[in-house]
Amino acid sequence: GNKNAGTTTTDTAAEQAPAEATAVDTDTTTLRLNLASEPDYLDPALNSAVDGACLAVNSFVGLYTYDENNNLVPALADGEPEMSEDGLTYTIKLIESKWSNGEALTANDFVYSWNRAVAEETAADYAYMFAPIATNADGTLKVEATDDYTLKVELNAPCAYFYDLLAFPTFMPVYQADVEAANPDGTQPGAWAQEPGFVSNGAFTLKEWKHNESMVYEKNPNFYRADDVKLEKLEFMLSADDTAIYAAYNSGDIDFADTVPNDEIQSLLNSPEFHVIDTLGTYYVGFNVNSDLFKDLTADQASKMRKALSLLIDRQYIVDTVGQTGQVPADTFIPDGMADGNGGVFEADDFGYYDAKETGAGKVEEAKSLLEECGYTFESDGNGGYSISPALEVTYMTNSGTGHEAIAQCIQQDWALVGIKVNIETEDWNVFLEDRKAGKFDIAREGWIADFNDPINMLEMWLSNGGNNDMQLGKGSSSAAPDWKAYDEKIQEIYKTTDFAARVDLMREAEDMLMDTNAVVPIYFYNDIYLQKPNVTGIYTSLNQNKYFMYAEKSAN
Amino acid sequence: MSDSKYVLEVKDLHTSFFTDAGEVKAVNGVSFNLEPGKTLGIVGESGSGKSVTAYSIMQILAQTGRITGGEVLFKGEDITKYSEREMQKFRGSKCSIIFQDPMTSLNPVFTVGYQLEEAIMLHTNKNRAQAKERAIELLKLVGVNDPEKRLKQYPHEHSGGMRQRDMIAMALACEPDILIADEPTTALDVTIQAQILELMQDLQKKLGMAIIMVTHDLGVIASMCDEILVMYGGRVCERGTADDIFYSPAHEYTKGLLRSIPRTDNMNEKLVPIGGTPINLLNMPEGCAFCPRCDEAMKICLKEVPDELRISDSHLASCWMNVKNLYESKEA
Amino acid sequence: MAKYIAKRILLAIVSIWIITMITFFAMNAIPGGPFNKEKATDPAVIKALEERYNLDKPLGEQYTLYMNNLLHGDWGVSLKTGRAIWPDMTSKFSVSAKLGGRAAIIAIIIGIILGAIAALTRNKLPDRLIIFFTTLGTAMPSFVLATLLLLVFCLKLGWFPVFSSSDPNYTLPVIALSVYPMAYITRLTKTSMLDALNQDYVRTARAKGVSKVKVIFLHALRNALIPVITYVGPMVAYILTGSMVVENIFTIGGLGSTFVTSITNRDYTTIMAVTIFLAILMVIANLLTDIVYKMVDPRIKLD
Amino acid sequence: MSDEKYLLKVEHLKQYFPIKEGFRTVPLKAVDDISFAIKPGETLGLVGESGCGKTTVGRTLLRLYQPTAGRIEFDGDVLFDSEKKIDVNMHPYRKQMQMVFQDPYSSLDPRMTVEDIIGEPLDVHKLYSSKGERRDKILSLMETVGLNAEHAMRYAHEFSGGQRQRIGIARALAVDPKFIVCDEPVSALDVSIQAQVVNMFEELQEKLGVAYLFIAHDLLVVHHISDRIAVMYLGHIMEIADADDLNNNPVHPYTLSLLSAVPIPDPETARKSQRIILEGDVPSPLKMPSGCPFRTRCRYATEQCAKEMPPLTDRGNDHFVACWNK
Amino acid sequence: MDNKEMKKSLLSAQVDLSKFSAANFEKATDEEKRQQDVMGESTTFFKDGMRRLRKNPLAMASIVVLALIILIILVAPHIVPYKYDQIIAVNGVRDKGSANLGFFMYSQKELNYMNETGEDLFPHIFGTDGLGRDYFIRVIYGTRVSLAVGVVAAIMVVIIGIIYGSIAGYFGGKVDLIMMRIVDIIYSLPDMLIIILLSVVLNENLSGKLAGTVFSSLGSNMISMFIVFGLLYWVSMARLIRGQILTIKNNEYVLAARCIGTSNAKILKRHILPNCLSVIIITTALQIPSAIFTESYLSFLGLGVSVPLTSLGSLANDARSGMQSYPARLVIPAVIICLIVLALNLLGDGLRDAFDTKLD
Ligand SMILES: Nc1ncnc2c1ncn2[C@@H]1O[C@H](COP(=O)(O)OP(=O)(O)OP(=O)(O)O)[C@@H](O)[C@H]1O
Ligand SMILES: Nc1ncnc2c1ncn2[C@@H]1O[C@H](COP(=O)(O)OP(=O)(O)OP(=O)(O)O)[C@@H](O)[C@H]1O
Ligand SMILES: [Mg+2]
Ligand SMILES: [Mg+2]
Repeated sequence: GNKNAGTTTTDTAAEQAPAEATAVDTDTTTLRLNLASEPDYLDPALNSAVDGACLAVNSFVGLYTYDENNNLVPALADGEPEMSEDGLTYTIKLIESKWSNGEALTANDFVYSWNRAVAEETAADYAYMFAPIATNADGTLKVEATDDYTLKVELNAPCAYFYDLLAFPTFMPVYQADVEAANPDGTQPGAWAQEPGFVSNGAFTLKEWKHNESMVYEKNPNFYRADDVKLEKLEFMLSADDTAIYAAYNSGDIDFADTVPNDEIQSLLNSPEFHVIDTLGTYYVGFNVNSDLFKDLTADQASKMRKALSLLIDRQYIVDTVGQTGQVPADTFIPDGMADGNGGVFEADDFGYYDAKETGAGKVEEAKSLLEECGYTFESDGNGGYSISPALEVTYMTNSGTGHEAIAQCIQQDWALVGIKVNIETEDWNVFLEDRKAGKFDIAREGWIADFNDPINMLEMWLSNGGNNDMQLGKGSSSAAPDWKAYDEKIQEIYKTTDFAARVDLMREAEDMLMDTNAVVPIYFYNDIYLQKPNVTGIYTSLNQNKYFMYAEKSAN
Repeated sequence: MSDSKYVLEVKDLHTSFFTDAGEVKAVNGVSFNLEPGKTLGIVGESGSGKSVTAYSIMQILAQTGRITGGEVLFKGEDITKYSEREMQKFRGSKCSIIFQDPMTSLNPVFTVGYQLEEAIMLHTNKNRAQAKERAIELLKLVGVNDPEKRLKQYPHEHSGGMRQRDMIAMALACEPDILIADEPTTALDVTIQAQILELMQDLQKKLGMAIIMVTHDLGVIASMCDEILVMYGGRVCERGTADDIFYSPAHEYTKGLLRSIPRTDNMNEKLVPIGGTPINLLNMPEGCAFCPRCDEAMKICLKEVPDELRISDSHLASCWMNVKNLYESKEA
Repeated sequence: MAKYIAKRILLAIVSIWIITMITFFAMNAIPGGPFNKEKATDPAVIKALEERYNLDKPLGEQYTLYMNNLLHGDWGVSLKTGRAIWPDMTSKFSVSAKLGGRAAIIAIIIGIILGAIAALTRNKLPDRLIIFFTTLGTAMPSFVLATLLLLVFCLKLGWFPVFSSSDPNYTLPVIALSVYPMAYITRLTKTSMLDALNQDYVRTARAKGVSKVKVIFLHALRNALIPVITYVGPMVAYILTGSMVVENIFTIGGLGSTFVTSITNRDYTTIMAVTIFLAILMVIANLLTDIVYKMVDPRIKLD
Repeated sequence: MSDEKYLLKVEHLKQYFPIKEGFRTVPLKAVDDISFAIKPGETLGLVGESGCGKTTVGRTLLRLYQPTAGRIEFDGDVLFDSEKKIDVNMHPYRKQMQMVFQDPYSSLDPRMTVEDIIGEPLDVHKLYSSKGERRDKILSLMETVGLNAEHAMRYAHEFSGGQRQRIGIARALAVDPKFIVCDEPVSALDVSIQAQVVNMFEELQEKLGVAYLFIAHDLLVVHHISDRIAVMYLGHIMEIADADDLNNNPVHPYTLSLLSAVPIPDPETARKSQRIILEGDVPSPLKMPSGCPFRTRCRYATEQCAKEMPPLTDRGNDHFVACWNK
Repeated sequence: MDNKEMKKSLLSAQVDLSKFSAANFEKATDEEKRQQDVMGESTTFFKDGMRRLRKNPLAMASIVVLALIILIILVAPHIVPYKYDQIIAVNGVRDKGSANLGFFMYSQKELNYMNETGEDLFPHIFGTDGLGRDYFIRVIYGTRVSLAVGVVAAIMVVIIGIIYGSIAGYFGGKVDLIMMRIVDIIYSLPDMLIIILLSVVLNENLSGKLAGTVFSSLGSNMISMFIVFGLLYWVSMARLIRGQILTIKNNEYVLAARCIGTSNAKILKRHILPNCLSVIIITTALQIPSAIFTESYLSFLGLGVSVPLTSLGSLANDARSGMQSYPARLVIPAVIICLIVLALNLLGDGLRDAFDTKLD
C-alpha cells in the first residue's frame, strides 16, 4: 500500500489553498472544541471510548505519553525504564509529581490504580490490556512499589508494545482517596469522576459539566509540565450533530472540530484548516463463513466465491466518493504504517494481497471465472452487465450511518454488475452488534481501530474463541468454513516467541492465513480528519487517535 | 328629533344575507311604527323574517347579513346611519332584546351577576358595587327569589324560566324605550310561559316601554298585543288590531293560519291546513310570496306583488283578494 | 374535588404501572444490552456488570426489584455511565422545561391571537395568510426547520452563537419548538372561535351594547378556549420533556435526547425512568387540564 | 278501569336512570309508577311539562329502554313483567309497535334517500319477496302519507319539516303496526304545517285503525286528536280522562293551571280568561319532593300531600285523578 | 308605502280598478302555482360540500399541486433513464467526477461520451448525489415512498381507528371506559422502543419470507413502521371517531333504527359510520401528512426506509450533512415535503370548512 497518499493531500493543499477565512476567536487562553457528545466515563480505567480517551489524556498522565511526532516518550517515568534481560521485569523510576490537589503522586498510586483497573468489581472494559502483566495467585498484578518513586512490573512474556500500554489511558493513575470515598459499597466504581472537581494529575481539571451541552476544563497548576501549558481553559461542545458542529466551527464558536459532515468534505479538501492524519485502522467487510450462502460449497470454493465478491468491490470509488479524504484502498488487513514490534513497519509499501486500486469493474471477468468455479453461470444482459444463475441474493448488514449505508450501496451496485442482488439491512446499532457477534448475517460491515501499535492487536481477534471474531472463523460446523486450528496455534506461537524478528514473520503468516479465507475483505485504511482554526497550533494526535490539546497555543489572529 | 309621536319608525326595510348559495332576501320592505308604551306583535311562520327584522333594528345581524334599504328611525333619527360606536350606545340603553332560547343566550362561562352588571355598567357610570345593587334590584323586579345568591351562579345552575328572567332583567337594565322580545317563551313550558308573559305585561305597565313581541304563536299574540303584523316571505301581509286579525282576516295566509290551528271552537272539526311547503327565499316568486300555497291564488297573484290596502282604520292587508272583491262588487 | 383528584391519581397509578410493565418487558425483549461495545468486552466483565445491576436475575425478579426500589425513591443508576439517574434527570428536565416552558407560552399566546384574528377575518386575506403560514410552519419536518434556523440565524446572520458554554442562547430552539404547537393552536382557536362567534350568547352580548373587541376577547374567546385547553395540556407535557431533534441540533442537554440515546444504548434504567417520568408528567398535565377546564367552563362536572 | 279488551296495558311502570352524582349513583325517577291502557284504534294523549317523563314513557313502552319495574302487556302478550321476570325479545313486536319521533330533523338519517329510509323496516323484517315489491310498497307508503313518487330519490334534508315528518310516519307505517307512539310529532313544526300532520294522523287512524299514544305539550293539539288524555307531572300521571271531559272539567290543580296557561289564539277568550300562574319552577327529578311531586307549586297543598303520593282514583266517567284535595 | 298618507281614504279610493280585467282574477291553475314554487335544486350533502370546496382557493390550489406531484412521480420514472439506486456509469465505467454534480450538469466522462457519439444523454435535472446517483430520480422515488407511506399508514390508522373508536363509542359504558384507558396507555408508550422491537422481531420472522416480494425493498424497518402505525398511531383517530359516534348515536335516527329492529352491527354500518364519513375523510386527509412526518422523523432516527430506497425524509436528513455545500439537496426534498404536507393540510382544512364546520 501507499501510505503517503493520505497525508500528502493536505500538505499540498495547504500551500495552494485560497485561504477561505472562517471566523476566529481571539481569546487566546481558551480553546473551544468538539470531540463528540457526552462521554460515558471520565475515569481513565472505565472509559473505553475514543472521546473519553482524549479527555483522559488531557486530564490524566501516565508513565509514558506520545509526543507531537507520535514518539513514545516518558512522562511520569523518569527516563527509560530498566528492563531485565529476559525482558520480563521492568523497573520504572518515577519523577516527583503532584495530584491536582497538591498531594504527591507516588509509585503506590500506580499499584493501586492498576490493580483497581483489573479488579472484577471495577468491571473495566479494557481490563484485558493488563494481560501481558503477570498476576499473583489472588488475581492481583505483579506490580510493586519498591519505594515511593520506583515501580517494578513483571510480565508474562516479553511484550513488544509495553510502552504503548504505559501510555494507554487505562494505565493512568487515579486518586485512591476519592475513588474509594465515592464508592463505599463497591457498586459505583466510576462515581468519583462524575462531577466536576475530581482530583486528577493531567494538564487540565474538570471545572464544569453541563450534560449534553458543554464541559469546561481548567489548567492544572500542579501538572508536571504546567509551564508548557499555555492554555488556561478548554471548553468542549458536547454534540454529535455534525451539522451543528460544523456550523459552530464556521461561526467561530469552536476552534477545533473532530468531525466534518460527509458532504462538506469535498469543499474542505483545499482548506488549510482541514487536516487529515493517519490512523491505525481498517474498514472492512466480513463474510460469515458459516453462512448458508456457502452451504453447498467446499471451503476452497467458498473462499473463491468470497474472493470474487471482494474483487468486485470498487474500493477506489468508495474512497473517492464516500471516504473522500484520501484514504488508502486496503489491500491487506493490517493497516499501512503499523509498527511490526521489531523497530520496523509491518507492511512493505508494495505488498498487497491484490491490487486495491484496480478492484471493481475491471475485475469482472476474473470474478466471473471464480464464481463459475463455484457452480454459477453467467449471461450477458447486453449493457455490460450479467445475470447470474442460479440467482444469488445476499443480505448485507450494516448499522445506520451515512457512510456505512453509502458503502453498502456502492457494494450493492458493484455486485449488481454480475447479477448478484444485495439486500441491505440496516439495523439499530445495538441490535447490529448483537447480530454480528452472533453470526446472524451473510455479510456485515466491520471496522477496527488498533488499540496499540502492534499487529497482534488485529490478529488475535480472529482466534476461534475471540470475542471479536464476528466472521465466526473456527466457530461453526459448516463444511464450507475454513479449518482454523492452525491459525489458533499460530497466534499462540506468536505469544510465546521471544524473538521479535521471528515474531514478525509469524504474524505475516497469520495474516496470510486470514486473508486466504477471504472472509475478511478490507476496503480502506482509516484516516482521521479534523478542522482546526489557523490561529491554533500544537494539537497533535497519537496513532490510536488520542488528541493532545495541552500544549496547544492560540494566537490572536 | 322628538317631534315624532313614535319611538320607532321602520320604513321599507330590506335586509339580505349574502351566502355562498346566493342572496337571501330575508326582509323585503317591512314598515311599521311603534308608539311608546304599546305592544306590537309580529307573527308569521318560521323563516318569514320576523327575527331578521328585529335584528336589523338592533343591527346585530350575522356577519353575512346587511340592511340593503330603508330607514329605521328612533325618535325621528335614522339609526341605520349610526356608526358602530353610536350603535353600541343605542343597544341596551335605548332598545333591548330578549332572545328565544334562554339556554344558549346567556354566556355559560360567566356568572349571571357578571353578565347583568356588565349590561348595567356599559350604559351608566355606576361602579361595580352600585351595579351589583342594581342587578339585585332587577332580579327582584323580575321575580327571582334570593337574588344575591342567584347572581353568583352560572347560567346552567338556573332553570329555564329563571334564565329567561335573567335575560329580561338584563334587557331592562337601562330602562330602554323599546323592548324587543324575539319569541321569548318558545323554549319554555306552558306554565312557565304564562309566568313570563304575565311578568312582561306587568313590567310594561310599570316602566312604560314599547314592546315588539315576535312570535309565531298566535295564542301568545292574541292576549298581548295592541297591533299585530302578520309576515310572510319577508313582507308584511297584514296588519291590524287583534280583533281585526282574528275576526276579519283580510289576507289568505292569515285566514289559512287561523283555520289550521286547533282552537276551542274547532275541536271536533278537521283542521284545514295550509298546503304546500314554506317558500325558498333564494327563489322568491315573482308575485305574491304566498301564492304557491294559496288556494285562492289568481293569475295576477302570480305576477304582481299586491299593494298594501287599508281595510279599515286600523287594518291593512296586501292581498289581491281584496282587490278582486272590490272589482267584483263594482262589476256587479 | 379532592376526592376526584384522588380517584384520578389512583387511576393514573394503575396506567403508569401498566406502562412500566410493557416498557420493561419490551425493552428487555429487544436484542442488545447496555454493555455492548463495538469491541467485544470480556465476558467476565459483562458478567460482573450484570451482577452489579441485577441483570443476571430472571426478568420478573428484575422487574419486582426495580419497582420495589422505585417505590423507595431509588431510581437507580444509568447502566451506561453509572451516574445516579434522579439528579441527572431533574437537571435535564429543568433545561427542557426552561426551553419548553417558553416555547409553550409563546405558542399559546401567539397561537390564540393569530387564531382569533383569522376567525375574525374569515376567508379574507389575513385569515388566508395566517392559515397559509402557520400550515407552512407545520409542513416542515422539525429537523429541517431547526437546521435552517441554525444556518440562517447563527451562521449567515451571526445573531446567535451556535455554541456557548457560558450562556447558551435559547431563542432559536424556542422558536423551533413553538412553531408546531403555535400553528396548531392557531387553527384550533380559529375554528372554535368561529363556532363561538356564531353562538347566541355572543349575539346577546352585542345586543347589550358590548364593544366588538370586548365581545371577541371576552365573551367569545373564553368559550373558544375550551378546546384549546384540551390540546394545550398534553402539548405542554410533551414540550416540557423536550424534543430530541431540537436538542441535538442546538446542543441542549434536555430529556428529549436522553430518551432516544438511552434506547439506542439499552440503558434500561434510564429508559424506565424517562418513561415513568413522562407518564407522570402526562398524568399531571391531564389532571391540570381538567381542573383548568373546570375553571374556564363552569358547566363541566368532574367525575 | 273497565274490563274491555285493551291493546296495550301498562301497570306500575317505573323507569329510573342511574345518574352519577359525584361518586354516588342516584336514580333519576323519570317515570315513577304509572299505569294506563289503550284500546285498539284509540288515541291516548299524554301531556305534561318538558322533562316530566313523557318521552321516557313512550320509549319504555317500546322497550328502547329496559324498564326498571312494572308490567307491559301488548295485544294479549306480556312483553315485560318485573315480578314474573318476563322479558321477551322485542324483534317480532317491532312490527306491531312503532314510533314517530319528535324531531323530524334529527330523526331522519341525512345520508339516506327517502326510499332507503322507508325501505329500512321492510329490509329488517324482510317484508318483500322481490326488489319490485319493495319499491311498490315504498311508493304506496309514500302515497299514503302524501309524498310524490318523484321524492323517492331525494335526501331528507331537501324537505320541509312537514314533509320530513311524513317520511317519519311512512317509516313507522311500513311494518303495518297496530300501535304507534307519537312522541311530540308536531312540536318542531310550524303551525301551518302542524295541521297537515295532525290531519294525517287522524286520517290514518280512520283508514288503518291504529292506536296512538300521542305525546305533546300543546294541550290544544292533544285535545284535538285524542280520545282520552293523561296529564303527567314529574313522572306521575296526575289525571287521566276523556279529552273533552278533561278540558271542560279539569280536576287536578295542575291540569287546571296547565289549561289556563295555554295561550288561546282568540282575543276574545284571551281577554276574558284568567291565567292561573303557578309559582316557581318544576323541581329537579333528582330531588323529588316527598309525597305528591306537585305540592311545591300547588296552592292547595296540605300536610298530607307531603307525606304520601295520592293514588289515581276514579271520579266517575272514567275520569281518574291523583289528588288528596280535589 | 306610508300608512299616514292613506289614513282616511277608503279602500276603493286606494286602488285604480281600471288597471284590472277579469282575467287577472281568474283562479291560477295548480300547474302555474307549482311553477312558482321551485323546490331547490336537488343537492346532496356531497354536492353541497364540493360547491363550497370549489370556492376555497387554497384548497383548489392544493388539489392542483397534489395532482401535479402525483402526475410527475407516476410519469417521470418512465422518462428518466436512470434508476434510483444506480451509480452513473458510462459504458459500465464509473467516474468519481459524477458525484455531487450541480443542476443539469454532466460528468467529464459523460461529456466525452456525448462528444464522441454525438448522442445526447438525459440531463441530471437536480444533479447527482455524493455517490454519483441521479438526484432527480431519487427525489421522485423518495416522493413515491413518502406518499405511499402516508397513504398506506393513514388508511391503516383510519381503519383501525374506526373499528376501535366505533366499538368504544357505540357500546359506551364499561366497554368504553376500558378501551379508552388502553388508548391512554398506548399514548404514553415510548414508540421508538416499540419500533425497534418490532423491526427486530420482524427481521427474524420475515427476512426469509419477504425475499423476492415488493416488501423486501421496503425493508423490515418500513414494515415495522407500518405496523407501528397500526399499533400505536391510531389512538388519536380512535378518540376522534369515538367522540363523533358519541354525538351521532344520540341522534334520533339511530333510535329510530333500533325501534325498527335494526341490529347493532347494521346500525353502525348503515347509520353511524356514513354520518362520520366527512370527519373520516377530513382526518384521513390530515393523517397522511402526519404519517409522512412521522416517517421523516423516523428517518432522522435512522429507522426509516432501507437503503438504497429512499424517502423524502431520509433524503432531507442525508442532505443535512452537506447543507453548506449542497443546500439544494436539502431544499428540494424539504420543499416537496412542505408542498405535500401543506397541500394536504390546506385541502383537509378546505374539506372541513366545506363539509363539517363544527369539527375542531
Ligand atoms: N345568517 C343567515 N344567513 C342566511 N340566511 C339567514 C340567516 N339568518 C336568517 N336567514 C334567513 O332569513 C330568513 C328569515 O329568518 P328569520 O330568522 O327572520 O325567521 P323568523 O321569522 O324569525 O323564523 P323563526 O320563527 O323560525 O324564528 C330565513 O329564511 C332564514 O333562512
Ligand atoms: N337516557 C336518559 N338517561 C338519564 N336521564 C334521562 C334519560 N332520558 C331522559 N332522562 C331524564 O328523565 C326525565 C324525563 O325525560 P323525558 O325526556 O322523558 O321528558 P319529556 O317529558 O319527554 O320532556 P320533553 O317535553 O322535554 O321531551 C328528564 O329529567 C330527563 O333528563
Ligand atoms: Mg326567529
Ligand atoms: Mg320528550
